[in-house]
Amino acid sequence: MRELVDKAKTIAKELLAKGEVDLVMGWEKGTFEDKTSPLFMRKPEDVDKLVINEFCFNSLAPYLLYYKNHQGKIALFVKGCDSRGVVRLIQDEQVKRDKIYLIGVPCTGMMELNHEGQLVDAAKCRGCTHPNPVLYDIILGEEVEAKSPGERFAAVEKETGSAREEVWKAWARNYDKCIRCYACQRICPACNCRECIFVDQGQEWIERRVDETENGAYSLIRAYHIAGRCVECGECERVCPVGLPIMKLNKKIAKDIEELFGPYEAGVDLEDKSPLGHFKYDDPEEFM
Amino acid sequence: MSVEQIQQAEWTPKIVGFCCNWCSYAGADLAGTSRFQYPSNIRIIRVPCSGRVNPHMVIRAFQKGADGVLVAGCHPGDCHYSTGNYYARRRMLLFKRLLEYVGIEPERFQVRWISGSEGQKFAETAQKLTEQIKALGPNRKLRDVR
Amino acid sequence: MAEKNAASAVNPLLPITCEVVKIIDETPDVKTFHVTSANGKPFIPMPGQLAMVSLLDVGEAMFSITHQGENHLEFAIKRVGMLTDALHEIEVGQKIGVRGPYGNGFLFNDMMKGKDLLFIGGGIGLAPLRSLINYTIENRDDYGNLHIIYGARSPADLCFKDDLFENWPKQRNVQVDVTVDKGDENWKGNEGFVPAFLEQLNPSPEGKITITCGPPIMIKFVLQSLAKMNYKEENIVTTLEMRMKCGIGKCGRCNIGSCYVCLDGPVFTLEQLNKMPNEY
Amino acid sequence: MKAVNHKRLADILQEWSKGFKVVAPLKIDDNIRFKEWKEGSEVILNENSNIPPKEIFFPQTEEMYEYSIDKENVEIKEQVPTQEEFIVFGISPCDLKSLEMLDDLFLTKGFVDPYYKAKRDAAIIVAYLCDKPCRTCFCASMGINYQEAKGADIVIFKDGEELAFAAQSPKGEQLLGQVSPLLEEKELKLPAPEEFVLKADVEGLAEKLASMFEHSYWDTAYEKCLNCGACTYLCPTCHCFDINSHNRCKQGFKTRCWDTCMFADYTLMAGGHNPRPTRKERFRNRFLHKLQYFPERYEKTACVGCGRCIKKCPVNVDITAIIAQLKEVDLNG
Repeated sequence: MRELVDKAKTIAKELLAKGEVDLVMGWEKGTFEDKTSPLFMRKPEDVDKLVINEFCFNSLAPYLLYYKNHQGKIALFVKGCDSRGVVRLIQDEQVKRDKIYLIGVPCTGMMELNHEGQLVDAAKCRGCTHPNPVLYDIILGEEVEAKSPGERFAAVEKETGSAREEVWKAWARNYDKCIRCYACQRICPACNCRECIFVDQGQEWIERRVDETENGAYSLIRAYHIAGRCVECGECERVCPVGLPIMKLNKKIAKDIEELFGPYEAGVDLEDKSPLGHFKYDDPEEFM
Repeated sequence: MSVEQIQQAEWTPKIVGFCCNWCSYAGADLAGTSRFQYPSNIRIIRVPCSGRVNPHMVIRAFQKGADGVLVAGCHPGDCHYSTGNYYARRRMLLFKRLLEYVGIEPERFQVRWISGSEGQKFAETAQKLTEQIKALGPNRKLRDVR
Repeated sequence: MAEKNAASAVNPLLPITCEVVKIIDETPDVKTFHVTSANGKPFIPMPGQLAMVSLLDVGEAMFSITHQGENHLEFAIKRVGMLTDALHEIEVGQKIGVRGPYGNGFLFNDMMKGKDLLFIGGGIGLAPLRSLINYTIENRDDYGNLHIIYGARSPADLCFKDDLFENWPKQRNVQVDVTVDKGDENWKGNEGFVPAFLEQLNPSPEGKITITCGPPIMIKFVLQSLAKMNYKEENIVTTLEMRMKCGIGKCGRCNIGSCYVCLDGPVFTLEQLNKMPNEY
Repeated sequence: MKAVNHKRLADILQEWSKGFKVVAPLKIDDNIRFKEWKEGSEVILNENSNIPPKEIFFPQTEEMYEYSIDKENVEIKEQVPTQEEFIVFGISPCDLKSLEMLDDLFLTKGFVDPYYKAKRDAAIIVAYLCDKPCRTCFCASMGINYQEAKGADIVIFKDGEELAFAAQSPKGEQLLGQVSPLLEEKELKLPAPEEFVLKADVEGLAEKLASMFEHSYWDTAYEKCLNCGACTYLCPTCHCFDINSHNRCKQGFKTRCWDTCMFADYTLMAGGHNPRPTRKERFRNRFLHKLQYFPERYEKTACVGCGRCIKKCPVNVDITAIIAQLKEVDLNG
């Protein structure tokens, strides 16, 4: 991916110089070589800091929510999963398509340091089905092959078979770890409610107490709130400071949606209807 | 005997039933007026439509001490608002699978279509649900134990 | 063990159980609550100090103590949120929790002793001023003339009508001027906003300390008017409000710069405020 | 010097746990958390715990008092903050330093927090000197020598296979006495100190920041921050809390829970006014609090350089980079 950076810089500089957009979102080098941080470019000279590499984890789509009332046009770099996030935001009418300019980055997969300090394929990219942006105005390079699309639901499949009590114990153990920092919610392109029932207090849906019951309710309901909207980018799991397997729940729901209501991937097609936003008369009724 | 044991001995299940105003609630009513016997373990909360039932309400019920939750609505095609229960059907299906996935017994959360004329069915459902949950014992998962 | 008990006896986060002994309807959305504990007053506050009032099952919030009687404290509370809504529903005899007193109060230094005092209040902003007005009336000889300028949106919204029209004007060397934004058919007094009214009255800044409290927008324009009338910023005193949880300078949220409003405030001179970050 | 092979650490903890509750950084799945040590628990030293040890003294959720209400009366039952002596094992020098800041906050300025005090007074501190700094560490820049632990009752460090124990207080002597049969006398020394990857220079920064509140630096610096609470919850010196009631009919209890200045409702008042309405004000407050307000109030920078926020920030907001940028800002520009 690194070879794309020169072209990316040229495009970003041109967009800013011509005044076609007044803000370009990209990435800059972070604290270490294997870290990047979102970069907001407003002047052509800001573009010099831009990097594109296998550490550009952050989806820039959620930032669009902060610029809903922005006057001008905003350009942003999107990998495959990021572009799906943008599609979701457009579908939810959070941003207007004509107010954004998408620069597509065909993504060869992210890399991260494992515990032994070796660079390995990032966990969040496992089972990625759309390494190429699904929506863009310009694309930086040749489209790439998905590495392991067949493993989309690998995280869920492993689970089946254990006894119910064991399964619950494992989840309860996870709920015990959650500190409710809401990083998973903040980073999520599907979480676009203007007021979040979890973060904005003053309502009684959830208490601030951190314990098994409140954390359990938080995890389940957050997963459910993004049912049919989750673009499976895996950012929530990546940013979790205590390493909870958040994507397991999201993947489980995505898998069930496929099984019950037919093939569906969120944020792939602008025309798609959300699986929980419509119905068929002959939907299954397995709970009867 | 510990508090837990006392609770165990005297325990009868608490079941929260979210009943659609237009059918299941009327069905429950009919069960009452027709003198069909059904266990008093079920506490009914009237909702305008099964589509009104937010999964968070189900979780909330479990948190606050329910041992089982029933969502009852009109038969597909009979919704007072024409399509509410179709949406509910999708929602509850997914949610039920999610609860099962994290290890909550599927019997604890059930969805049924009960019309206003099905007093008998309501009584039977309540009866069966109570028996199933009695067999499972008190719910501790997601429960607010404080 | 004795030491541990002593420590818990002064747990500053624990409320004292108090009883509401009287409720006065001031305006459609303001009520005054008279509160007393088993031993009379739960504590003896200084004018301008704050207390945490809690309905235990609803929540807890900071209010200024508007007056202290022989055996009770008074809180004038406007209905704005969840807790105050619930407080407006309670009846006499209700038990509530009170802890305090917190904050510096108006008399944090001797700047007011022997001076003439000009009070400028708007709406519920009279509540904290009232504690000081009553204090200076009780200690009449320590202070010069009192001039109270007060405004509210309408005649119905005037708080403490008994004080404004009966008790205070009767006192020696006390002048009370009241205005409303918009009068009704029975209103014979002044009409107009407080800042304009203030400029019209044009009290001389000579030897005066001004104490002002009210909605932020009123304060903003009152301060402009005062500046026009040559009042010095070190002689202007105001009170601030912030969201508070602990009241004892630990929970963090009421900071303005390195000041904690619950400890170092809520009373500041304009001189102090101008040195603080504008984040309140 | 008293020493024991590091493989026999469990024996020492076992011995201590007969008389005391021992809290140590334990491996729980992929996490390291300070939890009660039990036989078989795996202790991880020389790596920052995921959640700082402030949670021992100031837990994320802490019950303050119970209440019950009826028409006639309100009953308030304090959750008496008393605590038996207990051992905090394996706290690192930076985290130890953070307790000084929490002490200042909770124990001074007119009010003493009884919940914190009870636990703080009861704690016997056994500090572990890091073998070497991690790459996100910058404690040296915050004036901390990672090879000493002032205020600890016992200090431990590792030399090769051996763990060296040194008592620094009578309490520590006593504790070491308890395990003396397990300890041998050995000649051990600290490894040579290593260089840090990250550095930060806070010299004179608080004074500079005092005039930077309105500076245009803040207009763009905040943009990447998502306002989650990860940095503050993971920070060993962050101490803000919220007080909530947990109510069930007419009885319940009050808890205090960690809160963070990153959330919008933190300063939101009942009337709807919010002094810090956007991400910018909240971001600014976090850094000014650490680097200016806290030093002004307590004469210490509220950062110990543990690097947890750098490690875990979802968008790599790096406090050392921010400090460097702040130092570079031209006040006249």
